Amino acid sequence: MSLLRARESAIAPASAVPAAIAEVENLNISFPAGGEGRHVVRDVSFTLHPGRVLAFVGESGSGKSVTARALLGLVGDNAQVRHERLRILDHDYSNATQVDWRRIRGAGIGYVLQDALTSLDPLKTVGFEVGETVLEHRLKTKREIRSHVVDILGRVGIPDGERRYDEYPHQLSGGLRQRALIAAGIAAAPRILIADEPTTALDVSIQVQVLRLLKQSQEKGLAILLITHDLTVASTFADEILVFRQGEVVERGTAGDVLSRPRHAYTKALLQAIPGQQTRGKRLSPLPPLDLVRLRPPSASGGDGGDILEVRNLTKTFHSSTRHPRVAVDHVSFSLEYGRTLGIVGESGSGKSTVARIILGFEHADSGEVLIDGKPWSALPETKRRPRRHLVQLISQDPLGSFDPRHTVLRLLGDALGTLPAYRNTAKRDARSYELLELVGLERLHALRRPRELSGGQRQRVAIARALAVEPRLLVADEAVSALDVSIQAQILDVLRDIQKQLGLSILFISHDLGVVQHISDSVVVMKAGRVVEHGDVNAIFSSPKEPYTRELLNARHSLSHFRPAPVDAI
Amino acid sequence: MSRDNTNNAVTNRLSARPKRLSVAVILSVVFLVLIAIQVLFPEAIATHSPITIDPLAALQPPSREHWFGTDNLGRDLFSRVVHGSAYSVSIGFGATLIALAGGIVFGALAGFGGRWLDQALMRFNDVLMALPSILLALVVVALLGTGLVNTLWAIGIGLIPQFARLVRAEVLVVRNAGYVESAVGFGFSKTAVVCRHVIPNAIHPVFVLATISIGGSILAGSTLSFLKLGPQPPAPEWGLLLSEGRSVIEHAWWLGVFPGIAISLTVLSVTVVGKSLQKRYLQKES
Amino acid sequence: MAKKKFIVSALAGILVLGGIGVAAPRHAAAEPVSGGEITYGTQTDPVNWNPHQNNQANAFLYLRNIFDTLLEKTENGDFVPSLAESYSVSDDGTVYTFRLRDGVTFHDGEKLDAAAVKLNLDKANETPYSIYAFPNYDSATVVDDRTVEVRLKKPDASFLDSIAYIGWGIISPKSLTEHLNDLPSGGQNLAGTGPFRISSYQKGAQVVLESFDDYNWAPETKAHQGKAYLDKVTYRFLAEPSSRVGALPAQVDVIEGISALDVSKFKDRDGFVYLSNDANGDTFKLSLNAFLSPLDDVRVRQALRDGFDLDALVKSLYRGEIRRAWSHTSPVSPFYDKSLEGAWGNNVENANKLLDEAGWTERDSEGFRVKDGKRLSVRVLYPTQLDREQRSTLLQGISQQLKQNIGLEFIVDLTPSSTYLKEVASGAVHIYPSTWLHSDVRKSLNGLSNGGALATDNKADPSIQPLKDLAAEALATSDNAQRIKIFHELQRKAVIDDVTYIPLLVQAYQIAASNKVNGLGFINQIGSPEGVYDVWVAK
Amino acid sequence: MPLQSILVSLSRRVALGVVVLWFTVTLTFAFLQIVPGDPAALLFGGDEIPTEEQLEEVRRDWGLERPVHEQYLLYIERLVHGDLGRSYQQRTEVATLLYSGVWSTVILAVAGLVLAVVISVPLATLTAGSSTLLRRFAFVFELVTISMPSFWIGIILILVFSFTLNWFPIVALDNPLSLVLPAATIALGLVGQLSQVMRESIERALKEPFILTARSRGLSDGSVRWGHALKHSYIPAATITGTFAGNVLTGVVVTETVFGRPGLGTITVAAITTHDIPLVLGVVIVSAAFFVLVNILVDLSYGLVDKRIGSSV
Repeated sequence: MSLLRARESAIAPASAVPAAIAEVENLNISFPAGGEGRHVVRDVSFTLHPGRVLAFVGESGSGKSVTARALLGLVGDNAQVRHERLRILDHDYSNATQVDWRRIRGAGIGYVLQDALTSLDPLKTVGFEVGETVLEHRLKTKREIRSHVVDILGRVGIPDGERRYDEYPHQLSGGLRQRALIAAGIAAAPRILIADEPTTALDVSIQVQVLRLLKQSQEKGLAILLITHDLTVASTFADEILVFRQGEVVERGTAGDVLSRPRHAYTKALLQAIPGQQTRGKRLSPLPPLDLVRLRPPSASGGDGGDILEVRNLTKTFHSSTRHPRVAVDHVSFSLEYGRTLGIVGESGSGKSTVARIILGFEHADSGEVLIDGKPWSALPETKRRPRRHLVQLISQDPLGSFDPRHTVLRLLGDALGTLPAYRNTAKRDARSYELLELVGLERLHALRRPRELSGGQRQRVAIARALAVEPRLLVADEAVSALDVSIQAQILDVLRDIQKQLGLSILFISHDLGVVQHISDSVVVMKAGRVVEHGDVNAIFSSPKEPYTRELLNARHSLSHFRPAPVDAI
Repeated sequence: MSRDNTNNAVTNRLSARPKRLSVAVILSVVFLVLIAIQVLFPEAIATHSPITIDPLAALQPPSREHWFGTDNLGRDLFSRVVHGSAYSVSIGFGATLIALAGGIVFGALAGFGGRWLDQALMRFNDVLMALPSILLALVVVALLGTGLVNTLWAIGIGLIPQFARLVRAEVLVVRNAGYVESAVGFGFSKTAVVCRHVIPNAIHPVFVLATISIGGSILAGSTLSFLKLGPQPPAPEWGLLLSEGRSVIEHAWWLGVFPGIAISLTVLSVTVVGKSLQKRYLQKES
Repeated sequence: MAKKKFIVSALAGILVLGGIGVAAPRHAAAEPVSGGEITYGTQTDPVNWNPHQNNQANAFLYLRNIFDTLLEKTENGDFVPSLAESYSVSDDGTVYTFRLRDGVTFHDGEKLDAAAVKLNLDKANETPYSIYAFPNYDSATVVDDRTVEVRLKKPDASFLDSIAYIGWGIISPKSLTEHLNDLPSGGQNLAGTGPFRISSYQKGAQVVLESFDDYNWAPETKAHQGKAYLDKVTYRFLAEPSSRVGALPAQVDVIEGISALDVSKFKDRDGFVYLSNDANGDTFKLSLNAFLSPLDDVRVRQALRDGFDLDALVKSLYRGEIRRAWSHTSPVSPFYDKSLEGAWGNNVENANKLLDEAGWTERDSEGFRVKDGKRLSVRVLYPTQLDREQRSTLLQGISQQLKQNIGLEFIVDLTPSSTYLKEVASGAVHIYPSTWLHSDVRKSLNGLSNGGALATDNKADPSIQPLKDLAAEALATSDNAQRIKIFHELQRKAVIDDVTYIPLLVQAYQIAASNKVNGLGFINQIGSPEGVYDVWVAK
Repeated sequence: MPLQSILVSLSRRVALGVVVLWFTVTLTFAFLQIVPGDPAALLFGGDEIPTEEQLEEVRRDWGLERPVHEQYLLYIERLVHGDLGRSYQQRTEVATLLYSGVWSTVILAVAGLVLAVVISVPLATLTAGSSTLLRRFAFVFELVTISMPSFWIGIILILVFSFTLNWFPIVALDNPLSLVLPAATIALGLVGQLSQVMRESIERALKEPFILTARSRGLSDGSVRWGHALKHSYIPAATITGTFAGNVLTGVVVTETVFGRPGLGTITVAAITTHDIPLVLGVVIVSAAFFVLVNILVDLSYGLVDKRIGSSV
C-alpha cells in the first residue's frame, strides 16, 4: 500500500519537524448576531508545517471548518474573531485588511472544499476556474494561462487537459471533478492547502485516488490542513490530529496516539461508534437499548424459515428522449428470511435504490416479480396492494422530505396510525403516538414540534416510529444513516438492531458504506451496474470475496483504513 | 452524552432565527387596513358627496375644506378617492379571484390529468400567454362592453395562464415530494393523498402570487381606464380619476397627483405584504 | 335654358377682401416671407386619407393642403372659383356647368381636365366607396376638355356645398384608377392639385408635407397667389392635449385643439398667438328620442330642457372659452335663429310643475320621481371616442343637476364605438349627444326635420311628415329669404315647441402658435383649422 | 450540446410555436365573431344609416355573406400564403399597415428592454446581499416603479424632462433623443421586477460553496459578484424579460398613446375600438409570433449560458 508507506515516512522524529509556516494561538470565533451571541470556536491553537498534514476531526457543527477558514479571513462578515497570534507565511495577520487577505488567498493558501459539483461554478469552464487564481494574482498572462492550466490538470491526473479545459464541471465524473477542484486549489502554487472534507460524498475507490493525490502534494512540501468527520481517513493521512467538539479541541496528538490511545471520552465514543466487522453484535452508542417488547405484535414472526421478501429476476430500464436507455436493474434476484437483515451494497448508480423502490411499490418493474410474505406484491394493481402496504415500510436517507412540512410529529404519527382499523379513534391514536415516541427514545415534547424543528437524529427516530406504527413486517432502510454524523449513526443503527431483535422484523439495509453493512447485516448482496455481483453470508463475502469487483471494493476501503482501531474496551 | 445535541444546536440555530416584521410591512398592513375601512364605510370617511357638483367651487386647490382639492365640476376629490377605493379594490380582488379559480382548475387538471391532458392544457395556456394581456383585455371589453365587472373579467382572464403554470408546477413538485410517496406507502388512496398533502402544500405559493397580483390587477385596471376601456365616468375609480386628471395636471396638479398616490400606495402596500409572505412561506420551504 | 353666368373677375376684388377678413392673420404686420418650415401639433391621425372617405373635421386641415375643390365657399356663404374658373346653373336648377381652370396639374404630373373631374364626381357619388354621395346627383358629362356638366335628379340648394366641400376634393385620375386601394393609407400615391404634396407619412406619428412648386391656382379666398410660403410642414399627431400644450413653443410651432383650461397659457401672452373660431353646422346638443317613453311626453322633454343651469356649468367647465348654445344650428350659420337666445332653459320651478302635471309625482328612496312604479329615467349613449373637451363631464354635471333639481335620472352611458352600434340597435336609448359639422343646408335640414334622435328611431313615424315637407321646401326653393324663414321655424320647433334637441355648446376650434408664425386661420365652410398655404414664418 | 440535438429541439420548438400561433389565430377569430357589431355597417362608415341593399353589397364585396367556417378557412388559406387581408377601416393591406408600425415599435421595445437591463444589472449586482444605503435606495426605487401605473410614469417623465427641463424632445421623431423618455417608460415598467429577481438569484448564488471557493482564490468582492454570481441570475432574468418581451405590446400601447408615437400599439387600439377584424387578427399574429420567437430564443439562450440545461433534459 503506497499510502501506508507514505504515512510512515512522514512520521519523523520531532526534531525533524520543519519550522511552522502558520501559527494560530487561542483562536476564538463568535457570531454576535441576534444579541445573544454564539461562540463557535474557543481557544483553539495549532501550527502548520511544510510537508506535514494536520487533521481536524469532528462532527458537524464542531467548529472545525470555521477554524480553518480563519486562516483565509473568510469566517464571515458578521463574525468576531479574536486570537493571541495569527502568523501565516511569516506575516502577521492580526490586523489584516481585505487587501492583505486577498493577497494570501489562493497564492499563499489553497482551499479545497468538498463536493466539487457545488464548489466549482457550474457556469464556468474547468479551465477558467483553475486559471482564475493564477490570473487574479497576475502570475501568468492571459496568453500563457491555457498551457499552464493544462499542465496543472495533468499534474492532478486529469488526462486530456486540452479538452477538459473547455468543459464544464457537470461534464466531468465525480473523481475528475474533485481533481479539478484540487487543481484550482494548487494552481497558484500555494504553500498551504486547506482541504475541507475533500472526499465526502465520493465513492470509496475515488476517495482513495483523491487522497493519494493530496499525499503527492504533501510530499512536495505542501503543508496540508485536512478537515474531516472521518477518523479513518484522518488516521491514514495525518501526522497530527485535533479532535473538535462544540468549538473546542478535546484531544490532540499524533494520528497513532489519538487512535490507539484516546484520552478524552468523546474521542473514545467516536472510535467506538465506527461500525465494521469488529462491532458486529455490539452496541455502537453508549445509550441503553430500547424496550420495544410492548410493540411486539401478537402474531409476531411468520412461518419460521420462510421468506418475507422474494425478488425474482427484476429488470428495469429507464427511457429518456435525449439519452440512450439506461438499464438500472438487470435480472436481479434475492430473498430475505423472516427476522433477518439483508444488506445491499454498491457504489452510486449500481441500481440498489431502484430495487428498493420496486420493492416498495413506487416503481414498476419491466419484468420479474416481488413477493411479500410469499404472496404476489409487485404484480398486484395498486388498489389490491393498498391494504397490505403497511407490511413494507421505508426509512429513507432524507426523513425530512418524507414528512409533510405542515404537520406536527403527533399528526404525522396519527395519520399513519389512522390506516389501521384499531386506531380510528383520535384519543387512542394520540395515546399510541406518545407511546411510540417514547419507545424510539423521544420525549413527549417532541410530539408537537414540526419535523423541521428537530435534529437529524430525532427526525430519523420519528421516521422509525412512524414506520413501526403500522405494524410492518419488512423495513427498507435506504441509506438511512448515510447523512448522519458518526455518533448519531451509531444511535440509529442501535435502534434498528433493537427493533429487529425485539420485534423480529426483517430489514433490507441499503448502503454504500461497507462498514455499516458489515455491522448490521446477516447476509449481503453486492450490486454493480444493475446486476447482482455476489450474494451470500456477510462474513463469507467480507472475508473471502469471490468476485473481483467485491475484492476491489474491499481493498479500497482497506487502504482508507489500514489502521483498524482496536476495540476501545480492550485498551 | 446527551442524544445528538450538537446536531440539535445547529438545527435550532437555523430554524430559530427570529423573523421580525419590518417597518415597511407594518406600515403597509396599516395602510391596507385603512383602505379596507374606506371600502367598507366610505361615508364615514368621505367629507363630501363624491358626485355632488358645485360649479362655483370648481378646480380649487387642496384646502381645509377640500383636502385633495376639487375637480372641474367642483366635486371633492378626497371624497371621490375614498369612494373610488371600492372600485379599485374590487378590480384587484375580483380579477385575482377569477385568475385564481381559473388557474387552480387549469393547473390542477394539467398537473393530475396525465400526459395528454397536460400537454393540451399547457398548449392552450401558451396560446393565452402568447396573446398579449392588453389585447386579451381589449377583446374582452369589446366583447362584453365596458364597466367594472367586465374590466375585472378582462384582467382576470389575462392572468389565468400565470396561475395555471404555477399551480401545475407546484402540483408536479409536490406530487413527487417524499411525503406524498410516503403517504402512498402507508396505503392512502390517491384522492386522500391529493386532498391531504398535494393541494395544501401546493397552494401556498399560489396564494403568495395572488397577493402580488392584486396589485398588478389594480394597475392593469387603471391602464384600461386610461385607454377609456375600464369603468366609465362618473365612477370615481382611481385609474379613471388619474386619467381624467392627467390632461389638467399643469393647472390642477392635485387632480393628477392624489389619485396616482392612492393607486401607488395601495399597490405598493399589497406588494410589500406579498413579498413578505413570499419570504416567510416560500424561502423557508426551499 | 337661360344661363346665369358667373363672372369671376367682376367679383374678384370683393372676394379677396372678404378672404383677407377671415383667412389673413389678424396679427399680420410685416411682409410675408417665403421659405422655412414649421411643426404643427395636431389632435388627429386621419383614419382615412382619401377625401372621399374621410369625415373627420379635424383631418381637413391636412386634406385642404393636398386637395382643391371646384369651388370655394366664402365666409358669407357665397361660392367663388377654385379649380373651376366659372360655373352656371340651368333655370330649373338641375344642370350645373363647370368651366375648368387651364394649366392645372396634379402632384403626379397628370393634367386636370374634364374627364378627371367627371371621374372624381362619379367616384364621389358611388357607394359604398364614397361617404359623400349626393342623393340627388344624377350624372356628369364631359362637354369638352375643360367643361363638365352635372345633372341633378331634382333641384337642390345644397349641391354647391358638396362641390366646395373637401369631401369632393379632386384626386388625380391616376391615383383613382391605379392606386385606389392605397389612397386611404396616405403616401406618395395620393396626388391632388393642392399647394402641398405628401412627402412622408408615418401612421400614428406624423405626416410631412412639402410645397408643390407648380402651384399657381389659389382661389381668391386665399391671401396670396403662387406657391405656398412654407417649404415644408410637419404635422405631428399628439392626441394627448397636455402634450400639445406642453410642446409649444419649444418643440412645435403651432398647435390646434386647446382645452379651456390651457387657453390662459397662450391667450394674450407674449410670444404666442391664440386664435379661436366657432364651428359652422350644428351645435353640440342632445338629440331626444321623442318616441320612447318617458320622452314621448313633450312635458317631460321640456322639463328635462329647463331643469338644469347650463350657463353655470359651461362657465365652470370652460371659463368663457366655449359658449353655450341656444339653437340646434351654429350661431355662425347664416340660418341661425338669434331669437332663441334667452328663450329657454334653467326654469326649475316650471320644470317641476310640468313633471307634476305629467303624473310623475311620487318619489323613490333615492329622490327620483316615479310614476306607476317606474322611475323617471333616461339613458344617454355617448361613444367614448367622441368625448373631448370635457363633454362627458358636462353630461355628468347635467345629470347631477337634473337629479337634484327635478328628480330625473339621467344615465350617461359611455361606450367604445365597437359596442356603440349594438347599443343603438337595442333601441333602449333616449338621448344621443352629437355634433354634426358641416355647412351643408341639406344636412342641417335633415337633422332638424327628423324629429330628434337617430333616423332609425323614427323614420317611419307619420307625425314628423310636416317637418319633412318643410325641409323639402327649404331645399328646393331658390329664394334664400324663404329658406331662412323655414330654417328659423324648424329651429324654434326643435328647441322650443317639440324639444327634440337641447343645444348645449357652440363647438369651437382653437389654434395657438408661437408668434413668429403668421397667416393661420380657419376653413370658411365649417370653421375648423385651415391648411397652411398662407402661413409664413418671420425670419 | 451537439449541433444535431440543438437543431432537433429547435425544430420541435418551432413546430410547437406554429401550433400555438394557429391556436391563437383561431381563438381570436372565434372571439371576434361573437363581438357585437356588424362589420358591414362599420365598412360602410359615413353619416347615414345604410340601407339593407347597401349592406348586402358590402358583405358581398368582403365575403362576409359566407358562413363563418368558410370565412375562417379562407382566412387561414390566405394566411398560409402570407396574405393578412385588408383592413376594414383603412381599406389597406393589413401587412402594409403592420409593417408601417412594427419597426417603430421594435425599436422602442428593444430600447426599453436594453435600458431596463442596463439599469437592473448594476442595481441588482451591487446591492445583492448587502445592506448599504444603495440597497435601501434600490428597494424604494423598485417598489415605487412597480407600484406606479406606467402611463402616469410617462406623463410625469414628459412633464419634467421634456416640457419643464427641455432635456428630451418627444415631438421630433427624427431626433434619437426623442426615444429616451418612451424607452424609459417601458424600462421602468420592468426594472423593479427584473432587478428584484436578479438580486434574489445573485443572493442565492452568493451563498453557494463555489463563491466561497472563488473568494478563497483571492478574488475581490466585485469580481465575485460580477464574475461569478451575476451569471447565475441570467435564467430567471431572461425568463422575466422573455415574458415581458412577449407581452411588450401591453407596455407599448400605453407608451405610444402617451407619447403620441407611431407603432403597433397605436394600431392595436385603433383596430380594437373600430372593430377592424382583419387588423386585430394581424396584430394578434404579429405579437404572438413575436412571443413565440422571443421564447424560443430565450429557451435556446438558457442552454448557451448554462451548459447543464439541454444535456440533462
